[in-house]
Amino acid sequence: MITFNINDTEVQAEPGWTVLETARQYEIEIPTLCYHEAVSSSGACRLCMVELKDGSWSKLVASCIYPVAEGINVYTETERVKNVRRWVFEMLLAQCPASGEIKQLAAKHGVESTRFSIKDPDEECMVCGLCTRACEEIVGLSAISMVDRGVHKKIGAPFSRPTEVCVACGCCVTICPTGAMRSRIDAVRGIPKITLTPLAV
Amino acid sequence: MFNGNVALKTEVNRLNSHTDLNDFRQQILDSYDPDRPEILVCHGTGCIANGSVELTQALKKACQTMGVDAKIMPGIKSTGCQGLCSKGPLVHIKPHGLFYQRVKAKNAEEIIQKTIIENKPVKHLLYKDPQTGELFHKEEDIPFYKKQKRYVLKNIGKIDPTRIEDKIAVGGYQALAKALTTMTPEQVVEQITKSGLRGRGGAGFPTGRKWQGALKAIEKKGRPVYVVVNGDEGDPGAFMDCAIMEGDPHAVLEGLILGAYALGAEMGYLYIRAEYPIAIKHLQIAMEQAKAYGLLGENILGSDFCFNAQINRGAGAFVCGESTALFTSIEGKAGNPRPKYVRSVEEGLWGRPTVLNNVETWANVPMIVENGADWYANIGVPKSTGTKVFCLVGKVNNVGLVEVPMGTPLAEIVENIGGGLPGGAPFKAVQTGGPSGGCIPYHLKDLPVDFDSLTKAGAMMGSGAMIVMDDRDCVVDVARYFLRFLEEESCGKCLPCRLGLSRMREILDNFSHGCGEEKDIDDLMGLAQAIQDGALCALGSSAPNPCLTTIKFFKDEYIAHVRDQKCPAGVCKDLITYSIDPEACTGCMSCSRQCPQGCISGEKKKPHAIDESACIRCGICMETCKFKAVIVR
Amino acid sequence: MNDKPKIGVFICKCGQKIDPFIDLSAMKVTVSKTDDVTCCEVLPYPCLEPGMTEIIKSIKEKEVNRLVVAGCESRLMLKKFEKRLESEGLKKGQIDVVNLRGHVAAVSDLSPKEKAEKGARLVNASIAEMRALHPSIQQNVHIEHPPMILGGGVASFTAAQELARKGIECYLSIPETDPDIILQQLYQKYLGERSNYPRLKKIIEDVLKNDRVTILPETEIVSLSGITGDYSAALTVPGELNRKRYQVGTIIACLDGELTAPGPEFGYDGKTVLCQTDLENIIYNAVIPSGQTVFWINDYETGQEEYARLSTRSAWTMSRHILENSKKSQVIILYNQKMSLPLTASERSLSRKLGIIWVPYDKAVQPVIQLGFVSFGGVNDHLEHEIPWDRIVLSPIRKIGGNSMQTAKILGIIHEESEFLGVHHAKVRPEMVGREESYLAGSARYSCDLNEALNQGKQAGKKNAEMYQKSAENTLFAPRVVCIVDTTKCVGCGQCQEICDCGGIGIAEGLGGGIPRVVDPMVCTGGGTCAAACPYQALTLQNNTNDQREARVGELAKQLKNNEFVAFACSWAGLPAADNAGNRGLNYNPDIHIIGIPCVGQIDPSVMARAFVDGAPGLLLVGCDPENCHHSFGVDHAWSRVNILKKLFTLCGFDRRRITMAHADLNHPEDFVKTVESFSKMLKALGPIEKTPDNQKKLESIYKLVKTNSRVRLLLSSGLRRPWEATYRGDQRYALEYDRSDFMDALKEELLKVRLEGIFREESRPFDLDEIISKVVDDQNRIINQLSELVAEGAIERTYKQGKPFYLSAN
Amino acid sequence: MSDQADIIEEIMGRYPGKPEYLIFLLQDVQADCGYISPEAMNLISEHACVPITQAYSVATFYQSFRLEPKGEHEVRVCLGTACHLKGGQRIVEELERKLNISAGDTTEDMMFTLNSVNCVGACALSPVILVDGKYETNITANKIEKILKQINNEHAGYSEGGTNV
Repeated sequence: MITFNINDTEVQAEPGWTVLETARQYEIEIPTLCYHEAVSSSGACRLCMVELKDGSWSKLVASCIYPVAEGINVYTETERVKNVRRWVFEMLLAQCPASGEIKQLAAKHGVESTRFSIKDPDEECMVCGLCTRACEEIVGLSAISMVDRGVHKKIGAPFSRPTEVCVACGCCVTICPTGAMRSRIDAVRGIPKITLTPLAV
Repeated sequence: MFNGNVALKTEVNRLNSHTDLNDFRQQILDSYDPDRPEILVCHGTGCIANGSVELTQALKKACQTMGVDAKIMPGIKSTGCQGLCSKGPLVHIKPHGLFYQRVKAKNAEEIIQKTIIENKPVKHLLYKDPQTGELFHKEEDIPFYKKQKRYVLKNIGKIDPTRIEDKIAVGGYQALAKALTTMTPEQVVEQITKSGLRGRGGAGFPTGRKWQGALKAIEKKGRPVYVVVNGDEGDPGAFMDCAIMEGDPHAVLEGLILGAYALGAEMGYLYIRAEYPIAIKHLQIAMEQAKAYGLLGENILGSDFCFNAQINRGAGAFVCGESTALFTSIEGKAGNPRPKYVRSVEEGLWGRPTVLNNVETWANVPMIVENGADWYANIGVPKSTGTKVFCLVGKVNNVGLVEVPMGTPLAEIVENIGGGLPGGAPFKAVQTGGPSGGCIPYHLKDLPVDFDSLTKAGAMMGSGAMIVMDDRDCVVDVARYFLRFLEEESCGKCLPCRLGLSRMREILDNFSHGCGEEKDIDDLMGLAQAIQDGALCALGSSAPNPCLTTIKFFKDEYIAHVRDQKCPAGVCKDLITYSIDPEACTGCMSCSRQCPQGCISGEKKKPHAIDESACIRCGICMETCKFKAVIVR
Repeated sequence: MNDKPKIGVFICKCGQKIDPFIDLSAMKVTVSKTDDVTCCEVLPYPCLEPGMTEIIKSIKEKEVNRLVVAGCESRLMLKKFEKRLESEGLKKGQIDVVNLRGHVAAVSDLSPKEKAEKGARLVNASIAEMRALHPSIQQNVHIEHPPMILGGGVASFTAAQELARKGIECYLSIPETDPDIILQQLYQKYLGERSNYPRLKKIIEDVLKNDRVTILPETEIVSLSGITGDYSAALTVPGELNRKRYQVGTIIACLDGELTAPGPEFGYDGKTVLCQTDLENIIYNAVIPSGQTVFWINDYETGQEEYARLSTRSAWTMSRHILENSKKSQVIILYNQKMSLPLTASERSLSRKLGIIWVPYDKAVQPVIQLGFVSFGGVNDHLEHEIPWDRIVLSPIRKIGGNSMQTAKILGIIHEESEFLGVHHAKVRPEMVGREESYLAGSARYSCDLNEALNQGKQAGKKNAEMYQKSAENTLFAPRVVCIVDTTKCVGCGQCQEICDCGGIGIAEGLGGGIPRVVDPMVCTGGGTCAAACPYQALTLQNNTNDQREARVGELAKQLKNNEFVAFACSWAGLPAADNAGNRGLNYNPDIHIIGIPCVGQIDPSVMARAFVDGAPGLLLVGCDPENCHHSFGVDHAWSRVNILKKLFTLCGFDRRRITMAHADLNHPEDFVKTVESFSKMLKALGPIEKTPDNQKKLESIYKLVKTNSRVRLLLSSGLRRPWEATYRGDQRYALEYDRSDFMDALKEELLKVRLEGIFREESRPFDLDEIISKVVDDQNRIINQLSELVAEGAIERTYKQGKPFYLSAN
Repeated sequence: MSDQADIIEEIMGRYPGKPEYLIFLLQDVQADCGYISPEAMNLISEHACVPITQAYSVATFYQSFRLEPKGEHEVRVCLGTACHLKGGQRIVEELERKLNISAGDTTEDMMFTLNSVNCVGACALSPVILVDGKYETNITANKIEKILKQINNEHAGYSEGGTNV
């Protein structure tokens, strides 16, 4: 049994739990986007950042991957945390303006507008990689993956053509936190054949 | 198993003990004839680019054709970077100790004739002081070298890096032999700890502490443990690791083997940037030779200590300089960093305890083991011991490799060793630590250069690039440059880095396009804060540094950009205009011929004029004009 | 193991996503009352470590051996629970996840109370299924016999080589064993590959002298029986009768395609207008012709444009050979502008050095070959250009080779008649397939260059070797859900084998009917339409039996009120669509109660009928679009079954629309919503089925009929769509004739019979004809016929009073 | 493509079929074939026992891999700090104008490929460009002109014959 504090309230956890899991067990809310219970967490979106304090020393960590430790003091709503959150949301709003899901979450945390210019008004994807993790860990395939790097990073099938590997199970669509996979899956599984078939419906 | 694998020329017999090594060394030394001349041609990247390969061939040819007497037939060696790159190709002649610079293939016969045969110096090839105009014969007299303390670079430029015999002759692998015969692994670690050596890769983490941490982890998790050389020197403007690997590969290798001995590692990896083919080649050769002599591989020096190493070529990703990214890259995946909540000494390569050090750090290890921790601790300043190699580049006379004790004042490096700026102007700022470092303005010129002082000043040691800037360099542009660089190099895993950097750059773009507002500067700093806090790896969290330091020290210049739409340095295209000074212009037409827009008008022998509206500010006219008639405002 | 079911139910709050919408405490109360529920908890997140710890506690303390989690998408979460809890003794199949969030919480504006009730119904249904579960563990497969490589394609050699390298002995059935002859003939199958011949020759020789490889004289397979690990293959020498049997573990089929000359429409004469195959034969075996050779890459015109690049490559290698070896030749290569040249930079500069001239032509105009000239449209100027030629060289026509199709059929690896075998790709999760149904390599799948063919062989060998290693380590397992045959029930009618899309069903041994069938667990993908089709119910799906389904749907139906109905959604289209609708918070009619199933094709008609028996007013089946069914024809089969129920409904005077098929796509939840809306609207209009004893009797007789009456079931399954048959009895295109055929009469008779039996079962008193007629309203003669049949069967007795016949139950 | 195939076959012989050698394999193919074709990537990923997606994401992650054939001559412009300060960016723009392609692309006739690289460690001689691996130092507009002309002259010989390549 490990005992530590979240927002000055004492919580208990088992070794191997993450800070986020413990927080959720105690129904303390921490926003997440690239996190899903079904797959391993990657700590990419940085929305789940929390502040660890120890006297004057303090640092920010991603709660979805930070393992619990005896006696740490975790704070989920400090200024530094909020600062990161606010900027991440603003950047997301500018990056994925088409995603209603992100708009909702941002609004929920008091970010309604962004000061950045919008590059592609139809963009939804935030390249969190949930879909690729789902494909690999849940389906046991690897039909899609991260392509390219840095600002150009995107999700896709090799050589951006439909791939034989994909079984069109739709896990990527279901797990996608921004709804971006909806418009992408046909590029992966191939447009479904709708030739007129004898079956009378 | 790698490309360009190198076969050993002659069959050699393994060295099975310290005495074997010493005997062998003695043989080599005896075989040297002290008064047989030797011509050492610098084969650093810079000098090669300047044609030192052709030069070497020319010298060889000259020796044959000019019938040099067999007794004084010079041995011609290609060495690693001799340091003073801006004056390359460099040639060093023993035993005369003469130092020639800017030597071209055409000078070969002259050198052979004058120096080798007639034993006289070739005047016009000697180094001439730009200020005083005095001639220097010997390397050690030249201020550039005189003021340095060369320990790591000691052998570079003196030995042929492709011949292990040279290295052994100058005392290579003595430290290893000493450790294997007289020291326990723990003692080695202890020595390193006592020496106060700190990682030369940037953050300056105490190497000893790292190794001890690894030992603890090994107790917990057991072996295997890995030792890794970080040779992915991505910082633009830094090539000291390159020079070390090219010029003295055995130093790195010996350091690595010592580390392996200290930690009981059986496998080591050298991760080297693909842009350094020569370094890779030389290290391969070094490893082949070390293996052949029984200094690497099974039962090293007859002991029961076995260690193997392999070279991993980087594939062009700056982020792979970051430890966890480097590990994933060695594992054959895309170099995305992992969160570092478990330290890599505990969970590194393949989740095993791993010690990763930078090339220069490894190169320091042998001399510590050989000369003892105390000797080393006396060099430099208490908290930062030893020396540091810097790459002095940018607007400075003596561009090249510089090694000074820690704590040397900045001015000393730039003005005395670097020989000041062209035209003798004071420097505007020095950018240290590459993209993750910061700018140090002139008024801090007496800042002692060591880890802590630099960090205090908001810059950082980084791998040790020092870019000197003058008043023609715009800090906004520099900040922009580094941000663009990191934006391209960001792995794109975490949001703050992937999106934040390009957003910061956007704001700076606006500045340089003259469409920024003063409040943007505050946004910039807020965003920078968020990135520092939020980013997943060191690349991201240190990325805002250049921007932040420049804002800190040159806020007025930023203000100038946003408030009065001016670029004081005359760099930001949209804020400048080119014009031709009718007085100075001779009407030679060369600029109008070169202008890609054809927007320079005027007939022969008459002053020309630039059509503002059509000018794209490419600056070619300014570049071509021999009469400095093109002015920028 | 797990004799007495102890079921643990864990309900997820899912942060703010479920808790406020559903009155979980109320739900907990209801569920806890259900039998066999040993514990029922509401947790913040059962799926996270803290939750898992709770679950494990319940397993340890309360000996829970069945788990129902009410949370979100089972498609995503199930695997995590299985992974985490396997070590805790919950073997796969004992966990079920009900999508409370996506199917209840998010999709309607019911009150939390009502939603709690709906949730409870779904959970109870799942509990009922769990209760009926008899967990069966995954089969461990062993391979004793060596693998066999047949088909005679070049890939055979790399496959054999790879196997030998991995230390596995194998049979190699190959018609020609002289390397030189093989290479001599190779140009008819793979063009412009001379540079690879030395390598291939080495491989061949290596294989031939390898003592791990046994070369077989017989080269033609005539029959195959048994299952993975224990096949018995009968081979003959072509043209001879006596066959020889070999016991083999696995089979690798290496089949080469054929290259043939194009028809006269391109002026092919084999002399001056040649095919690339002819030219290659000439230039390498005879003399290099001088003069102007014009290659026309005419694959676009022969309708094989996907192979234009291949033809271009071979044209390039030949032109190289020509110009490097003869001074007196020129080469022009004429290609369709649609194609980008498959040449590397170095090749381009080489071709420049050699002076090969590449000429693209206007895609809008087909080049014309005239005597001595070929004319074509210019790409830029659209002007007619003309090139003189001494010989024209055309691309070959590529098609599947000689008896490849036959071989493939025997091996059960072919899916539809087509010009190539194609790459069959079972569109299911890898954990659902033991292995690709058979290793198939070579250009008979689709035309490819020699190297790829060889590589395919290598990969086949590799995969095969892996299986042998696993089997040696005892770690070769069949998928969790596969079909198993009850050989005591199976009469060997072969229906299942004919409709199986994965070629997973074979004959135990020997040939022909009457012999019990076996399912190859390593090939079966658990589509399960075979189980639903078996007239004698000899096939069942492991951990997924009819009884479980009936229990679930029955339990659900029992709890339904007024217009609420049951829907089966297949896990490839219907279920994802529903899940995504939930994710996006789309609202639809809450009457629907969704049950997820792997494929609608595995729903036995009895399961459908059961829903109505237990009081459901309607049943909806949501599957894939017919073209995109992941189990090939599952949807079509489901359609046929739904259809027979519709017919029976009409016969019994129910509205046939109560049971309906629908198609969905995972990416279009909004369409799914429309489906639900209109179906529930229709049901509302119809209202529930009146709960009269008569109606109940009718429904029960329908249920009894489709479940037990093997004549009807046989008729039904014999009408199902066959994977590789163009026409079949139940073909929807001939639905009308089908309805008019004897099939309908049979249906009527059997229905009547069942209902008559019903009457006599109820009361053991004698009935006279009129009373019987009044009970079952039907045609008098038919009734009399059926009665006398029953008498003949001895089910009832006929007695006469005053010459009037009376009927009563025999016992 | 067949004749690439035996090169690749040979390369695969150099390394054991383990995921950790994926990058080695890609590098060698890149070096020997000039680029990594889809076919090559298939073979490699199968040899290294990784899904093609991983091979693809690795190949796109690192800068040194190309997925399209390279031009016959590669011009790489150094954009290290020193070169930047001495106007490296202008050199890129100049080349882009001259070849009329943007950095990273290849000319229509497959003659030139223009790339920018980070630092080639010849900062003393900035600005620097590499033409087919050969250093050209202290670059100016005129020098660029000369270099390109020289290369084009080499090719003058066989651009006749109406070849469309």
